[in-house]
Amino acid sequence: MTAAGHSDNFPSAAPAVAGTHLDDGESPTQPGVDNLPGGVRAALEAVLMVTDEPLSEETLAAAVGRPMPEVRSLLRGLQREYDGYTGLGPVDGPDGSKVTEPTAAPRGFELRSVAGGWRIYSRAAFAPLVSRFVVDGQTARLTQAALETLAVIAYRQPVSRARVSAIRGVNVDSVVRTLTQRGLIEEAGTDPESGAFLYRTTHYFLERMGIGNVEELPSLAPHLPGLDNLADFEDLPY
Amino acid sequence: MTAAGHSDNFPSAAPAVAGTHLDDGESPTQPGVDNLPGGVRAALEAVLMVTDEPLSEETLAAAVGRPMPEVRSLLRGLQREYDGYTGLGPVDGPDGSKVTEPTAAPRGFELRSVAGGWRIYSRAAFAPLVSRFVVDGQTARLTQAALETLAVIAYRQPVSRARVSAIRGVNVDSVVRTLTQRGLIEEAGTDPESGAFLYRTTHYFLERMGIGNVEELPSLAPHLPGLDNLADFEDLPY
Amino acid sequence: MVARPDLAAPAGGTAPAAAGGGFEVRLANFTGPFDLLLGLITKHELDITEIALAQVTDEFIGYIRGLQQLGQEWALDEASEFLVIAATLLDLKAARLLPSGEVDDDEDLALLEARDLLFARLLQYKAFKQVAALLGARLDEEAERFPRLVSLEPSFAALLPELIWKHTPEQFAALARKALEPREGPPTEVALSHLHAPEVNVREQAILLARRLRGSGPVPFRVLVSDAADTLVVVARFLALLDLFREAVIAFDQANPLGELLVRWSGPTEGWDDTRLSSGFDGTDDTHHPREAGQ
Repeated sequence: MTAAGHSDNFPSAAPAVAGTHLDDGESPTQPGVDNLPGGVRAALEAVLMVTDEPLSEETLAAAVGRPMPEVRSLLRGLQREYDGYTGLGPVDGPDGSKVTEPTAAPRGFELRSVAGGWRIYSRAAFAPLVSRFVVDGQTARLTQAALETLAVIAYRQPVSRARVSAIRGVNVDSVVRTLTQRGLIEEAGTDPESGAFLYRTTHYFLERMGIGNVEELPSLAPHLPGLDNLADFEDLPY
Repeated sequence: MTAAGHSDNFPSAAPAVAGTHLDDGESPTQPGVDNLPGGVRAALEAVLMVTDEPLSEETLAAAVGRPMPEVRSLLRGLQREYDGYTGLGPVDGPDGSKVTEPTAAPRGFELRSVAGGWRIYSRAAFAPLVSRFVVDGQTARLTQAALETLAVIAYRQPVSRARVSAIRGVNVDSVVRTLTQRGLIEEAGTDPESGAFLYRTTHYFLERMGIGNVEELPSLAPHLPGLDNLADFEDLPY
Repeated sequence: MVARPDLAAPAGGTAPAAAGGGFEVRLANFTGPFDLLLGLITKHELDITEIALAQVTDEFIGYIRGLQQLGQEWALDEASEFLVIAATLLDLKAARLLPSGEVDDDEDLALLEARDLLFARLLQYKAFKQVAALLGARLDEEAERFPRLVSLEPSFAALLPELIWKHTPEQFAALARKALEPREGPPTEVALSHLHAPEVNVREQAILLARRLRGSGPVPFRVLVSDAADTLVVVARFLALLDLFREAVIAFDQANPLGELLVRWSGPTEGWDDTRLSSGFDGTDDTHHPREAGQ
C-alpha cells in the first residue's frame, strides 16, 4: 500500500492530491527534478516503481510537479520507448518519425494506461515465465455462466439480478455472489421502484479488462441483427 | 535513454506477439525465450519487474533456462544500462553509435543486487520525491473495510484470501496487502489443498491489541445467539 | 423424432453430456434454456428469425422430458424457464399444424406476439453470449500481463505514519462478530407475508358440503355457496365438489348450458367416511388455520 490516494483502504484525508504541488512556491522538491539525472522522465519512472495501483495523470503530475499535458506526453514517450520505439524525444513526435526510426528490442515490461491510470506491467509474451513468480492477481478463469452474467451486468449496469436472470433465462444468484467476491462487480444502491439491489462493474474489472472505462467495451449493436432497440424488449414479460 | 539493440535476439516483425510459443510443457528451461521479443534480457526484466522478493541468480537462471554465468552478465548489463551506461554491457550488441556515446540518462529505477538477490528499486536519487508521494494521502487510521478484514483473519487464522473474500462478500486483495504492509498480518504457509497463501496475525498485532496471544481474544460464540452452526457455515472451527 | 437429451448437443463443438449426469451437468453444456435453444437452432442450421422450428421444438421438448426423467432436483425457477419456452415453442408448432388461415383472430395475434417476443429474447441472449466470448478472450489476454505490485521498499515503508489503534479487544471482537455474521443477502423470494388472504381448507369444505348434501335432495350450486364469505371460499367449495365427485359420492345435473347446476348426494346415506377424502387440492395437512365460513 504505497501510493497516494488509496481510497479503498484509507479514508482519503486529502483527496486533492493533484494540484496542490503545482504552484512552485510551497512544493519542497519540485525545482530539483530537472537537475536530477534523468529529469522528469526518470522521476515518473521512480514513482511508478513504488505504486501498486494505476496512477492517474493528475496524481503523477502532482508527484513530479509538472503540468498534466507535459506529463501525459512524457508517459506516452516512455510507453513507446519500452515497446522498442526509441529515438523519440520526450514530447511525442509526429508519426512519421516512427517509421524512419529503427526499432530497438522491446523491454520486458510495458507501461499502460488502464482504468484511468498508468501502471507498469510485465510484457504479455513472458506470461509463462512470470506467472511462476507471481501469486497476486492469479485468477482462475471464469465459467461460461459467470462470463455471460458479467457481460449482461457490464452492458446493462446498474442492473438488478432479476433483470440479469430474465435476460439469461436462469437464476444468477450464486454467479453474482462469485463475481462480487472476485471483485469484478459490486452493489450500486437499490432500484427506487422495486427495492432490488443493483449491480455494476468495478474499477478492478476495468483493470482486468485493460480498458479505461466501460464505454470502451465493444459495442453490443453489431451482435443484435435486426433489433434496433433492444430496450423495448427486455423489460417485457413473456 | 535507449533500449540497447539486441538485433540478433529480436525478430524484426511485430514486437507484441501472443505468448503462446512458450508452452513446451512444464520444464523450467525456456528454449523459446530467444524467439521472444527482447530475448533473454527482456525475459529477465519481465520477471524482475513484477517480483516482490530479491531473486537469486540461480532462480533467475532456472526461470529463463540459461546458464548462471550468462544470466549474471546479462543482469550486470541491465544494471549498467539502467544507470545510464548504454552499450557497455558484456553481451551488448555491436551498435557502434552507442559505444561512442559515453552516458545516457539513467532510468528512474535501478537494478540492485542485495543479500544475494536481484531486485528493481526506484532510483535512490529520487527518494525525496518518492517519499513525499508515498506519505501523501496516507493516514494513520485503518478503514472500516481493513478493520473488518483484520478481524476475520484474526478469528479464522490461518486463512486464505479467498476464504476471507467469501466471508466478507467482497474482494479483499488490496486490503490484505495494506494489512501486510502495516505489519498486522503475515503469510503463514500455503493451504495443502488449494495451494493458496494463508494469513495470520503478527506479533505486532498482539502488541497493538495489548494481549499476549491470539487465544486471549474475546470469544465470539456467546455473542452469536442462534448461530450454533457457525462452524458449519465457516467449515472451520476456531 | 424426439431426441434424447444427450443427443441434443449444441453445434458449438461442445461434447454431449456424459450419460447419467444430473441437471447441473447438463447446465454445464447449456447455461439455460436460451443456450439450449440456440444450440439446437444452430445444429439445424436454422436462422433464428425463421419459423421452421418444428424439429427444434421436438428436440427441446425431448430435452426437457429427459431432464424430468433424470433429475428430480432441478431448481424450480430454471425449470419454469425451460417450460415457458417449451410451451411457446409448442404453441408455435401447433399453429403451423393447423390449416393456415388468415391472421385476424386474437389467438393468432397473441401467438405471433409470443413468437416475436421469444425470438427477441433469444436474439438478445445470443448477443450477450457473443460479447461474453469477447470479454472472456480479453480477460484471458490481459491475464498474461502482470502489474508491478511489489511491497514498499523498507526505507519508504518506514515513512508511513504510525498506526492509530484505539480498539479494545472487546471492540475488536464486536467487529469480528459483525464481519462473521452470515451476510443477509437481498431476499431472493417474493415474500407472501403481506398477503392477508385467509387459508381455506378444501377438505374442511368437502366435509361441510357432504354433511349438507347427505340429508337433502339436489341443491343448486348457487345455494351451496350462498353463505361463502369471499371468493376464496367459493373456489374451495367448487374444488371440494370436484373432490367429492371423484369419490363418486355426488352427481351433477345441469339441464342446459349455463343453466342451474344441481348437486345431489349419490353415495351411501349411512356409514360414509369422510376420512377417505384426500386432503384436497391444497395439499395441506389440516394443521393450518381452517376457516369455515358461515358456521
